[in-house]
Amino acid sequence: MSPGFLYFLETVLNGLMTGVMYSLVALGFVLIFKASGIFNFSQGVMALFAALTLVGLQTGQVPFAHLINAIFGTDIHHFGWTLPAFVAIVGTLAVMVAFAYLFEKLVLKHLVNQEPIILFMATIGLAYFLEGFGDLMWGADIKTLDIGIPSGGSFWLEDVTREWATEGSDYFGMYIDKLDVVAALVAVVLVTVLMLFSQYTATGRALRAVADDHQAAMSVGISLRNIWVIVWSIAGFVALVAGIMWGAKSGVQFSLSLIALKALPVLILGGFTSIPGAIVGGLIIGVGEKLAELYIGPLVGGAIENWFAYVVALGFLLIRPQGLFGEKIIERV
Amino acid sequence: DLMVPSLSYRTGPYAPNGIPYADGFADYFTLLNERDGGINGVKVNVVECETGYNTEKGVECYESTKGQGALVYHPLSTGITYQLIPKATADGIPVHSMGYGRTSAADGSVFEWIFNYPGTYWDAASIIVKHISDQEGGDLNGKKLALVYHNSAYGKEPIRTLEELAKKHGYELTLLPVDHPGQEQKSQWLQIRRDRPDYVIMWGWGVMNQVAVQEAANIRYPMDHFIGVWWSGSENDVVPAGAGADGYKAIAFHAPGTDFPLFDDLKKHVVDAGKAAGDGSHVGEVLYNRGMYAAITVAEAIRKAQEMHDTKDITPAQMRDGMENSVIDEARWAELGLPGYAPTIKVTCSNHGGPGLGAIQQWNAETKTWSLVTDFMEADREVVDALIKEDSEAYAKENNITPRDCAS
Amino acid sequence: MTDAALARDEAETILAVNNVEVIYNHVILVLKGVSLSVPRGGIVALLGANGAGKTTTLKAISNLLRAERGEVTKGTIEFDGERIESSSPSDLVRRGCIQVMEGRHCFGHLTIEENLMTGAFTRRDGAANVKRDLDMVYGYFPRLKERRGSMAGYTSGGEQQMTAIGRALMSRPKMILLDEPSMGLAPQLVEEIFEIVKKLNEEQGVSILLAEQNTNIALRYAKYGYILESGRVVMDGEAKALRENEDVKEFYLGVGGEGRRSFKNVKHYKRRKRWLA
Amino acid sequence: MLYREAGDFKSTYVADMQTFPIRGERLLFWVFVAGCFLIVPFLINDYWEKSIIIPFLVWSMIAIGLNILTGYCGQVSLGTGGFMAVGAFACYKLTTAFPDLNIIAIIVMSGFVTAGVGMLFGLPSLRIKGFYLAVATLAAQFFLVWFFNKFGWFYNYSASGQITAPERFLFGVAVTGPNAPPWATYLLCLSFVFVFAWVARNLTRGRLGRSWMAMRDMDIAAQIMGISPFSAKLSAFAISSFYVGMGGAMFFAVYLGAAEVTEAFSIDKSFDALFMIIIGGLGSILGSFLGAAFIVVFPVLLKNIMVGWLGWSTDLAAHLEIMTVGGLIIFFLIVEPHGLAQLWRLTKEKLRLWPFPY
Amino acid sequence: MNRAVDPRDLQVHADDGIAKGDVLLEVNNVSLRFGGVKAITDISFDILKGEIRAIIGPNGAGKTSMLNVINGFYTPQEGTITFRGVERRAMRTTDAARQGIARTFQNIALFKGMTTLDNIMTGRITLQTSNIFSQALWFGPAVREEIAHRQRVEEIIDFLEIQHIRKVPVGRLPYGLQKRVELGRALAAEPSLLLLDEPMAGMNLEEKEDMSRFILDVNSQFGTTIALIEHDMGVVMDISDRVVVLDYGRKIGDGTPDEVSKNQDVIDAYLGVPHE
Ligand SMILES: Nc1ncnc2c1ncn2[C@@H]1O[C@H](COP(=O)(O)OP(=O)(O)OP(=O)(O)O)[C@@H](O)[C@H]1O
Ligand SMILES: Nc1ncnc2c1ncn2[C@@H]1O[C@H](COP(=O)(O)OP(=O)(O)OP(=O)(O)O)[C@@H](O)[C@H]1O
Ligand SMILES: [Mg+2]
Ligand SMILES: [Mg+2]
Repeated sequence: MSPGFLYFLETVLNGLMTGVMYSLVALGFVLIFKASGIFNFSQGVMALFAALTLVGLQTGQVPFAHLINAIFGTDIHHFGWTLPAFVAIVGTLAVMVAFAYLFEKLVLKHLVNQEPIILFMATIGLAYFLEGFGDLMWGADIKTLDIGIPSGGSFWLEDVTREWATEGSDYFGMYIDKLDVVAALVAVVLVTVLMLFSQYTATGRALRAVADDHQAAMSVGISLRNIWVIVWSIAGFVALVAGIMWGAKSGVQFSLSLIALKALPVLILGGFTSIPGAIVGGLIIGVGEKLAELYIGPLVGGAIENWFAYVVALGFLLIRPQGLFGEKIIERV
Repeated sequence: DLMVPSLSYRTGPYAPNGIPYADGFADYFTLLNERDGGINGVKVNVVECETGYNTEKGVECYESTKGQGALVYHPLSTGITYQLIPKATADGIPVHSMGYGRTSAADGSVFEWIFNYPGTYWDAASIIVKHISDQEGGDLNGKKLALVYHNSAYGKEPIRTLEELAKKHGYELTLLPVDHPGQEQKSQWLQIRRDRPDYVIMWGWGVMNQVAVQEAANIRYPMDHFIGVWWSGSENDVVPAGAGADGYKAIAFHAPGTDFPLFDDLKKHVVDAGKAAGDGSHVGEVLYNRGMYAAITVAEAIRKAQEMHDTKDITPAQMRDGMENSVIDEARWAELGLPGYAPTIKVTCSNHGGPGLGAIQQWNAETKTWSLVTDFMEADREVVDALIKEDSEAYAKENNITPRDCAS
Repeated sequence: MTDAALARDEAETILAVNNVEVIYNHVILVLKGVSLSVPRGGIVALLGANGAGKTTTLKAISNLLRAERGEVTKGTIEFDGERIESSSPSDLVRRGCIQVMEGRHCFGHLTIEENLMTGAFTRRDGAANVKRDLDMVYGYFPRLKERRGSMAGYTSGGEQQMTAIGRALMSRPKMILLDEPSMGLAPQLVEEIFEIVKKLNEEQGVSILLAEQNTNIALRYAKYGYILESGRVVMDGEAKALRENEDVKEFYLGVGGEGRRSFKNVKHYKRRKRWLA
Repeated sequence: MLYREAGDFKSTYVADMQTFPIRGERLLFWVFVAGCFLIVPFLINDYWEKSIIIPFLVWSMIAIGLNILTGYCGQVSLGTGGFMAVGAFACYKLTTAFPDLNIIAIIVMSGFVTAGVGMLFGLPSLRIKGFYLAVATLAAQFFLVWFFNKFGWFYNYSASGQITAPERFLFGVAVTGPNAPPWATYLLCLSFVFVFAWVARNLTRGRLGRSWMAMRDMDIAAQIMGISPFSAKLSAFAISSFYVGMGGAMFFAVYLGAAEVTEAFSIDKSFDALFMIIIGGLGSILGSFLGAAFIVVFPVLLKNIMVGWLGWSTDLAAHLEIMTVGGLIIFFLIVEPHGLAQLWRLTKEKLRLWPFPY
Repeated sequence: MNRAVDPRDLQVHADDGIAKGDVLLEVNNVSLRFGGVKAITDISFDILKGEIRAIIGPNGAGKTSMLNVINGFYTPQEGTITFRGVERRAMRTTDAARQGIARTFQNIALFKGMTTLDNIMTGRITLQTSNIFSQALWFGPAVREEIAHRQRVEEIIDFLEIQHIRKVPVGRLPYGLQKRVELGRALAAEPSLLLLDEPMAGMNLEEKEDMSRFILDVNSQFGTTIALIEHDMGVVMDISDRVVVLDYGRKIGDGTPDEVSKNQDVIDAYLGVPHE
């Protein structure tokens, strides 16, 4: 194979992997949208918050240390322990569930049956709040997240692919980040489980009913409160997974919350309501933007990935306005 | 009181960098106040204002503090600097964008109130190229250099200089922009992996740095051929990448670390006394030291102004004079408790850009320390000065400014 | 009343609404003290003009008001001997009281069958029983069986109405609050639905509270009726008695002294009479 | 009693179509406007101008624009930042290319340029709806910012891509540039906002406004009524962008004075504008003002209280500030999902009924 | 008051040059399918100018779909529609509205965020012509036009006796009033053909009587042709001139109310019992 073709393959492969990383974030959006028709703006901040909490628990940081020190004039920062990754993850999950419970109790409960844009706005309020809260709780400095996921390029793939190149070319093998591979595996498992859950269980059906019509769902005895706590907890879990993957890549810091923006084109391409859509959408966007950046980018000066992703999504939307796998928009009178 | 505003950012996407800087800035003045009772007996009042690296908030900070007798502004963001250049000029308050901001502000005859010593981005770019050339035995012909940069005003700064230098040295330059915030750089690094440039230069900030260092480590790019500007060379940028970051380089205009007598005073009078701005954990970090460096330039300019105008409570206009005549030579650095910390600073009427010297520092992942690996080097004045002149003349023309006569 | 009498009364009344007042949006007072009761195993009709507050009353009972920014500000509601003003709608369904909402409210993106299955959400008596009830509903509404795989959003108005009723039946309720079941249904089907209601009532002892505009048929099937005007009960009585009442005849049944009026000849004049005016 | 009306009887339709049907309220409004034009200019100082009032006015303009699109026509847009950039760059290019052109004309022309661009990016709305459209409009945001950042022509090939507003005069007084006196920039912005708020009010109460609202509330029914989605949606995009463009031009020329596209017109701007109209009230001109006030003024106020008065450290204050803003957004939504404007209306309604509770 | 425009002149569609009693609309062999569902199968019938034509049939028979075909919302796979002598199969709904077809909806489709007045005013949008600048500045033609149309709308409001809810957002109105507002909105367009989809569903007798009266008055006063879907046989029998009966997408009867109600197919499929 010619190196040019191998480079192309490499780009596609890496695009797919990047796409999976986007999907992890998009998945959180889909879950909440599917279950309540809410476009959860705070998904990115939730990922950040989860990652912060994970690192904080793992390294034994004292929450609100800054505030406590400021008020009481103390000087505490660490409990002096370090927790094993697994324990910290469980602890973080507990925090996310508690968070889901509180959010339902304090906010969502009061906003039943409101228009989608109002609920959207509430999640923006939440994003603000959580952003300040996360910083206050764990501090704004950058943290290293290490729960032992392998990362770095895979030698194995490099060795294997080097053989493929035509004799004499100085091709040195294909690159793939091990972290991405782990993320892809996790994503596949996650999507499969969530898809089965939503299609084949009574709770899954109830989720979809709630998204259609809050009031009618209540009238048949679906408890909005429970459904929402469940869904926001799951979304919190997905946010944690996304936070771990992205946090391992770039450290845990505020910017982590901005990955939500990369998930949005994935979301509309796959469809707001479709779990497999999140994956397929991610793959298409990932490949599309990488190819564009590498093959079109140099012609126009680069950094076109960001908007190109949206243009790809837009192109698909013009053909299918509800996204590839989204629920059909019912137009009837 | 001497009022010194500190436009800091302890929140938002760049907080991890803003915090140590602001701490260093504040702690130095706390030290002066605590140890010496201020500057020549007058206490310094540091008024911190949170900008979140956001232009509008920066303007608000400027407006709210300027009435209180602010002596000099360190905007700490390219965007805010550009806002303040016309405003502060009109208001008659000096702005010191130390190693950032508008490069051509180095031309003091056009930018009367704006300072960017001890060096500009164009200095930095040329010094980095010089270092590369040194490593390559002085010949860059046919070499490939890539610039990975934050796709914004800041990141675009070195391009013109690097292009000029490419003409001069005959290397080939590839430009790789990265969009804010820079979490996703796979394309850029795949391209680097394919093109195999001999050196990669980086103009990044915030999460972009961390990801770039991580990706470089992932593709096993030789880290000592990867050189960042001084805003891409702090602990924050390399620690997340762990061992992979070992050998990464960055330019600096002052030394890292706490290996100076001043830090003993600092520990005694500030940190241990519980008066530190932060929790003391950042002391000695690159950006902490940079904040401290900024504070020193302010303090020294104040001293100079006091001396020149024979008054203790100086005005912003007097402060400007003080800055314009600042000299911190090696002896003075030693006196300050920082022998060998940084090269001589000298500012003049026509040169607000200072000496334009820089050294290369390198990261040791094992000891988790930065250390200088070269001497302070001079920028390629020939190329840089011409560019500065061109740009400042354009600015003067656009804004109807008649350059001052600095000769007299 | 003696304790024994009280207890008996309680046993006989499945739903008691006492002097309920409802306010929307903190400012719009809609129900101004409504009281009514439904005997166990009875069919009670709630009649009244548009906007009288029938739907509001039903929603107050099933606790769906809060979702519309409405609030019960006064009065008590008892179901099956327990106060329910503060229990959640899902609680109520679990206890056996379910509402069929006015205007269908099907889940548009779910198929007809999935819609019906959501009705069984609160049930814990096993898939087999649910399946049996599903067949029962299909028995009642063969048209639904035909369209079982269609998305409810695309089905006709009448099909949606059947779905909504069928969905409520799937919860095996003790009591159904039916809001305008006849709306938009073909005459034949209206009769059928009321027959089904009657059958449920007789065979399974389900109590029914029925808000209905079609006074004629409602009073034929109900045993007792309340007439609501502007948020107040203005008249109540045995269905038979109501049917005989001159006012009811004139305004709700359309039979004047000389038999049924033709719609063609009704004079256009302000006839609206208010009992309380 | 402030809000006592003697029955709502109007003898002519003109009277019935008035913006403030109650006499007292009308009077109050005009007194307020007179105060803004005649008294405030004498009181205003640099801080109030640059930090509070100008941003508030400029953002009000932008919020009105977005409200036309989102609040009235129901098309959620997240491209506001990009459209502001179009206005700003149009303004910059026009001012530098035609040094003698009047600044008022320049701002209005920037609006027209943006209207054209807005229509172009509004085309997908004919097919895409709801949140899909909202996300799709981000394409405009990212593309436009990239575009202006990329091509040197737009920033006259300046070294870093920054644009700086040259000084321009109106009646001999500087209104842009660092030497403009606060009262002059204030009056310029105020006049613009006043006139165009009034225009927006006119547009929304007439045929065009009704066709937008019909599209918003039920697009299919609107079509069946004969309202063409093409002209309704695209006109909303055009007029909305017109406002946003003028806002962007003022944002750059009058408020900031210098801007760099990736920072000044980032996606945060798009979100801010959306917050404003939702918090203020969708489909309400008053709401646009209230929302702008909330998002612009409130954080400054909070900051001044926490840092200025209470003397808390800036980072603590910043964290608490953002938490408070977030918390308040939620709080207001729970109290009144239809925004501050609706809250205001309800308060008036209650006042009117007072002392009778219902 | 400025009365440059006489509201009477605005009655554009009512006089469509077709004499009373001639064919206004003709449906020819129309079939409509949704995937596997046959909503309408080969149906033909006509509507004469000035008559009240009822369409009845069991639920899901395809009545609403028929109206949707007539006003262009659905495009039938086969067959044509001839309206005012123009034959077509597909057409845009906006064009249908401009040619004078207005309708109400089975599931109320009012503009919920707007007041009654504004809702009815939207009915006149196709008749308004003032340009955007005079609207923006609210002067001259725009104001005059607004007032002229407003007068017409007020007449409709008076006619429907909904004066008291003029300024109420329709979302808060009870069902029956919403139906009436919807009728008002359709009337405001001054259509030559008015399609009513179950205008009396969910009303009590008294309200049905009112609604019947409105329909009859519209028909006789403005000469508006009306096609009406209704399940209340009493109403249908009393007010319609001719009735077409659908079942499972097929036509099973067509004729005067009397004829239809005696038709055995109709009784079996729809009425259940012979009516009256
Ligand atoms: N969400 C709401 N907000 C404000 N007012 C409301 C709301 N819902 C209903 N109302 C008002 O409450 C009154 C009673 O309404 P309700 O729907 O209970 O009447 P109804 O008897 O069911 O009438 P219909 O026969 O038309 O269904 C009406 O005047 C209506 O305007
Ligand atoms: N857009 C659509 N997609 C799929 N099926 C449809 C669609 N519109 C209508 N149908 C189907 O076509 C059939 C006829 O529907 P239609 O709404 O015309 O019935 P109808 O006669 O109006 O009944 P009703 O009296 O219950 O309103 C129904 O079975 C319905 O499910
Ligand atoms: Mg009702
Ligand atoms: Mg129908």
